[in-house]
Amino acid sequence: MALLEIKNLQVSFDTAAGRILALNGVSFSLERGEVLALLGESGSGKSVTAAAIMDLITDPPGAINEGTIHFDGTDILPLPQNERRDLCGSRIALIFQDALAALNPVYPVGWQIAETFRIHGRTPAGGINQAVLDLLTAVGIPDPGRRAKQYPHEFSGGMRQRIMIAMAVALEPDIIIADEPTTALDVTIQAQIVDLLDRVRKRSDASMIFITHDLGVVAELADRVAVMYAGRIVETADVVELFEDPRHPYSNGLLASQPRMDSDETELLPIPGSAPNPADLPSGCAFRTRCSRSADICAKTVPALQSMGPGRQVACHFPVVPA
Amino acid sequence: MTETASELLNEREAANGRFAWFLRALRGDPMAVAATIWLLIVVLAIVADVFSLLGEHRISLKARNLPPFDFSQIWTLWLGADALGRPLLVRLIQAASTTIGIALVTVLTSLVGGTLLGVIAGYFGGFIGNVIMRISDIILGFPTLLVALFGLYLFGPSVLNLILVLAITRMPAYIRVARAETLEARERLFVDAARVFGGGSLWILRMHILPSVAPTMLTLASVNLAMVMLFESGLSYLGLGIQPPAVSWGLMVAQGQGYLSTAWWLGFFPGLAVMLTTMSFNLLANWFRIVNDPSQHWRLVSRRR
Amino acid sequence: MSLAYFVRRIIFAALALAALMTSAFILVRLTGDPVNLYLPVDASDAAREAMRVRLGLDRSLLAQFLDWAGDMLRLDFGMSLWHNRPAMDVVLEALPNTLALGAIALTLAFLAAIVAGSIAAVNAGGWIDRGINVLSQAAASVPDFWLGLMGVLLFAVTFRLLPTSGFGGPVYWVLPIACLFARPFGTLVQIVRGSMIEALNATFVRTARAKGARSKRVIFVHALRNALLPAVTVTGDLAAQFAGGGGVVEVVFGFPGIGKLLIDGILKRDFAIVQASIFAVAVVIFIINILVDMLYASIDPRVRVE
Amino acid sequence: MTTISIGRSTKIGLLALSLAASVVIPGHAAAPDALTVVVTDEPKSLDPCDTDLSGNARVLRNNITETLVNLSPKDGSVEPSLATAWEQVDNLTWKFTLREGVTFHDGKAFDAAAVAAALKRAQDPALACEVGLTTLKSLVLTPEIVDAKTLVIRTDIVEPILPNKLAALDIGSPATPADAKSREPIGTGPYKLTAWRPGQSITLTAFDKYWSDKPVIQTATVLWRAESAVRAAMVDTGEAQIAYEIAPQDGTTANDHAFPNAETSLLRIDQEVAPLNDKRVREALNLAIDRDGLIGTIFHAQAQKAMQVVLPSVFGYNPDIPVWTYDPEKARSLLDAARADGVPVDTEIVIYGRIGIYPNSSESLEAIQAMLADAGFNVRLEMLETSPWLKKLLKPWDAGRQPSILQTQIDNTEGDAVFTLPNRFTSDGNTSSIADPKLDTLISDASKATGDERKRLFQDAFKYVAVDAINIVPLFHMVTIARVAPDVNYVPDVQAGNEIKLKTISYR
Repeated sequence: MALLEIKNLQVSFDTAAGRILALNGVSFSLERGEVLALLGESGSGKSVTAAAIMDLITDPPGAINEGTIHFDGTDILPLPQNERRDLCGSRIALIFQDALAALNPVYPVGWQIAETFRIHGRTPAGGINQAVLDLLTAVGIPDPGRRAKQYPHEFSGGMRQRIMIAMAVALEPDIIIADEPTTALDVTIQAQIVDLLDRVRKRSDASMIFITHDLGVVAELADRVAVMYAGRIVETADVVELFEDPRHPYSNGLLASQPRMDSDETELLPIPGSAPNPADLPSGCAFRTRCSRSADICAKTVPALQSMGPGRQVACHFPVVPA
Repeated sequence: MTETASELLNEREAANGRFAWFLRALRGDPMAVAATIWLLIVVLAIVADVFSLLGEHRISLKARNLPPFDFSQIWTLWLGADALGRPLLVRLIQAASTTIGIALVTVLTSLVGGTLLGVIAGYFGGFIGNVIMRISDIILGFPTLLVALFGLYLFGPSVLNLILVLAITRMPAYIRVARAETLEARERLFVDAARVFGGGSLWILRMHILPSVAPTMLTLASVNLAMVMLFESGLSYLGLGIQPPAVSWGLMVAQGQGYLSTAWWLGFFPGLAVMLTTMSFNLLANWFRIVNDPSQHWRLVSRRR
Repeated sequence: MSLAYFVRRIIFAALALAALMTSAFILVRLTGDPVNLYLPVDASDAAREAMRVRLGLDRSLLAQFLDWAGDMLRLDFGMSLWHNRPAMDVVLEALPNTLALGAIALTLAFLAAIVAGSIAAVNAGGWIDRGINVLSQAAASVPDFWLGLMGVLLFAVTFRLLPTSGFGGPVYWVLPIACLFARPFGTLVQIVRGSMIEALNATFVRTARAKGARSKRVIFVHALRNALLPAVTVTGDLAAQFAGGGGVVEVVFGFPGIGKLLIDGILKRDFAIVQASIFAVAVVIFIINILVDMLYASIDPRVRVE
Repeated sequence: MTTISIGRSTKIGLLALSLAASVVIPGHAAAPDALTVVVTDEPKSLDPCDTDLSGNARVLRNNITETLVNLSPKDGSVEPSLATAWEQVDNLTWKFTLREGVTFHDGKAFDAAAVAAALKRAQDPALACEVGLTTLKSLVLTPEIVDAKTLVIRTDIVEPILPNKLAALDIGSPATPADAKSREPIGTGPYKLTAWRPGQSITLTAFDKYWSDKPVIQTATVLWRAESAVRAAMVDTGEAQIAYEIAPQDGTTANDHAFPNAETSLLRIDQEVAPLNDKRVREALNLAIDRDGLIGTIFHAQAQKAMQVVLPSVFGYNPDIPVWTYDPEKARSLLDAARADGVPVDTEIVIYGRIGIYPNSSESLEAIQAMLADAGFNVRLEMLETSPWLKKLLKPWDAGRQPSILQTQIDNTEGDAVFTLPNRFTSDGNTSSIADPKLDTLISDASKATGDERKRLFQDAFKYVAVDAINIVPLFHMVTIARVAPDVNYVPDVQAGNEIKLKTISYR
């Protein structure tokens, strides 16, 4: 039994232009101790997936129409709101992309970390204050006694993300969901944060869903990858397999459009066109308008996610065949 | 999420035309619809009055303080008659053109003046900018009603003075906002780009600064329209605004005050008219703000609320 | 907010006050000669001239100004012609009434607006929200003097529950407070609702929810404090407006506050009263602004460093 | 923290609500010896020498301070008060015998010295007392103390009606400062001032050493409210027992008493400017106004159509001047005749009104404007606040001014035509829009004359103003309405405009 099992998740939003489907039948699972990367362009539904797990879809305008999310054997979607809240923060934690926006500007950071303990009524052995200081030390913030009393705007971007991480791992959750945690940071800081995340995860042996569009980070952290496009998962694979042998044309395109250290190819091949308008998706396979392999059938039927080897699924009528 | 919604919205707008979009957005806000209907009625009534379609209404001391809701009378008397026997409904309509006319001219004056001064202060800064801002601070730092009151005593109550005094007391708010918006716009990349390409100050102001300042200023103006109406009513009520025989809603309330216990309708209906009209302007301003803020658009069209 | 900041602020305020008082001096003297108002119609021209001389109105504007400026520096605002007493005494009698009236009305409006605005924001789009929206828009749009008159008609004349007007025990305060309450309440509800919706959609609120915080905590601990910031600013502006007296409302209820005093002072060309009240109002507004800044800084740590 | 504040605010809100609900005032049952009177304005000074303004006089006159003599409300004759007897010794000398056993509220004895001091004070130009500036104007009175109870007053010119004039002079205690106005009047009257809370109220309490009958009412409170409807309602709600200046539309109940207030409303014609310099045009103005239509609607039903500017009770009133009839046809033909003679009849004429000069003042002018327009006049109405209105009332006027008529009213509480005519209708009068040597002589002769000749000359002068010159559009002898609670025994008389005779009031 997987720790987290998502099946056929459908999430919609009402906008001025009509109802759009942000997630359209997303299914994947996460094993204990596993790091799963959700890979895709912005707007492909990665963050919505995280929001759905954390019960952060604002209704209205958003709504979860179908699907199940099994956590530790229980479908958590039908649970009363307060029970879901109890899971959040204690067993599933979320780290946001922009730590400045994600930290409350009017409270000291130490208070905000301590709040996690207070919300869940946990008092660690040495007391909450000591636990906060320990956490700050653990995520590499110098002089934690002084820094804990400071406000978010008094920290640098990297430091703020460290605080977010401290907050997320405070109760040693089973799953850490990191939603593009490094996107807003300088390149040099990015590596430190990825490193830190890896460290704290391993410390508590948590699972992690790592949402990103950065293939480099995926390669460094992930065990498995799920590639998303226009609200669907188009390919899941072991990280090594995906990098060596992408099957979906979109995964293939993603890899080809980024420089790689392990390849001699110097020419980059960008994917033509841009991400489709979610309110006005092409019929059939959403990727067909940008796909060199598309044929008539692609406009008629949506390709189902089909197993192609162990732990590997692809949704394409004409998958790339390994060379 | 919201960003994507706004992106596609712009495409839609381009496709369907702005007007159709407005109509659709209006449909999503029943209060805005009610406000629009009320304002349309008021405007139609004023137009009818301008073209003398309401008939002639002479002073008739016999019909003095005729009570309202006597539907056996001619329809103009359905809201009763005033202290000189003129149909209250017709008086209300005549007062509407004064009240709304003054509000519109005042807001337009302070909008144009305030935007210009604010943009100048923001774009050029320097000594002149400082002087403009300090003077606005002083005016703004003092209760608007008192400043207006003072001005009207100084220059005497007349329509022109009323407009000037209200426009000047409201102007600093526009100056402040326009300056802040200009400072922001000035720093934006495209202005730099324009500068690199050799655009003169005037060109930059006209092509880049003004268009980016305009939406905020218009929103401010729509809020102010309501505020100015309230101020005008208050001043006329105190006897400093519109003077008889001219008539405005505020003045009608003041005149009706003497009949509070004998003919309540004389003061009640004009006050109600002020409230409904002010409220309509406020509601439309609200709606206008949402229309101009793409992240709020779903409120206007969502079927489930 | 360092000491230097305060000193700078006080210096600027003093300069602004000096400019304000000077312009008030000049403007007040342009509003016309008080002599006709203070002498009976039948008084002879000689008597009129004698009064002008006695009041020093026959001298050049410059001479009058120098005298006046000297008095001003000694905080001497002169005698009120109408009240026949030192103007500042009269003003200081009226000021507490106005401040109490404004403070009560504004505090009630602020608190009620936070409750109503938060409820509306949490239920954004629902019928409760719509109800609060209509109510607050109506409150923000109602002319206060009209509300006062209708209140008198209804509660004093018809039902005889409250006194018609005047000044005295708590019952005399109910209607004026209710009238002054309406507009700030309506305005603040709109603002609280807007900033609350914004705060509820802010990422830090999502963080709080992701941490497992339940709705109450999210709303009251995380969103509300952030949403208060604009409401505090606007309340400060409103307080400054109220410091000048509930203007029209004070007139409607014959409430002996600074607004009525100033309006009467202008009507009666009572220069000393006008100047003393303007001075008092300006000082009060200055203090209110400082208080609002301090309050703001206590709510928003980001302001403190600047 | 914020959670708590919400809870607290809800509580405060509930508290305020319950407060509003619970503090329902159970009627304002007044004590049997307490009375509340509501007037329009707060008194200005309460100095005994400032009793020309009704606001001051109502509180002071015959309540706190008293005068040497009173005028009878019935016929205007002079009655003793603080003086028991008086005689004219010669043309320029009067002798007054003062009442014995009268003391001021501060314990000082009332004597000739006190009267002399009050007289001196009233005439001191530096104090600019209202009494000195109006009633005692252009008259120099020199007091001479014969003994404590005998005072001789010498005049610089012949003053046949000195006692009438002295009815306006309130006598304050010698302790009243001689060089400044007082806010704490000390008199000999039945009441002493106990409190003046500025902006709120004035309280009087009975003076236990009063020289005459002790009043029933022990405590009287004077309040002021600007609105007629509010004042009227206050009597109904029991907040007050007597309310003055009730507007005609409010004054229709059994509790409302109308009394003539010595005021005559009129429009003053600026007859020096064309087309108003043509007598036919001025006559047309008078004929175009439907006075009957205004009575009982905008003006009170008990107002009397006026033909001159004083009431019948005033010495010098001319009963033989006809009241103008309403004849718009004739007005139109007069205008046509004038137009034919080249008079610029179609020039715009301004009506200057004064806001609140009497109840419904702007409505009355709106109605009159419509009537004049119907008769073919080109009239515009301009309502003014008191200060700018005074500029139009008082000379000097602009030479190039527009033709205008001015809303005003003239009061005469002193009972003699000399208080009305000179300043308003002579060449050098500062509110006179007529400069006619013949009228000047007439008025000047009348002022000096006595007895029947004085009466005849004044009657001629009134006739000349109204009929020969047509300088005015007389409107109405006005009434004031007072609302009196049904359980209060008080019928306002002709002097109620200036005096609240508290000592005559009792509960039924």
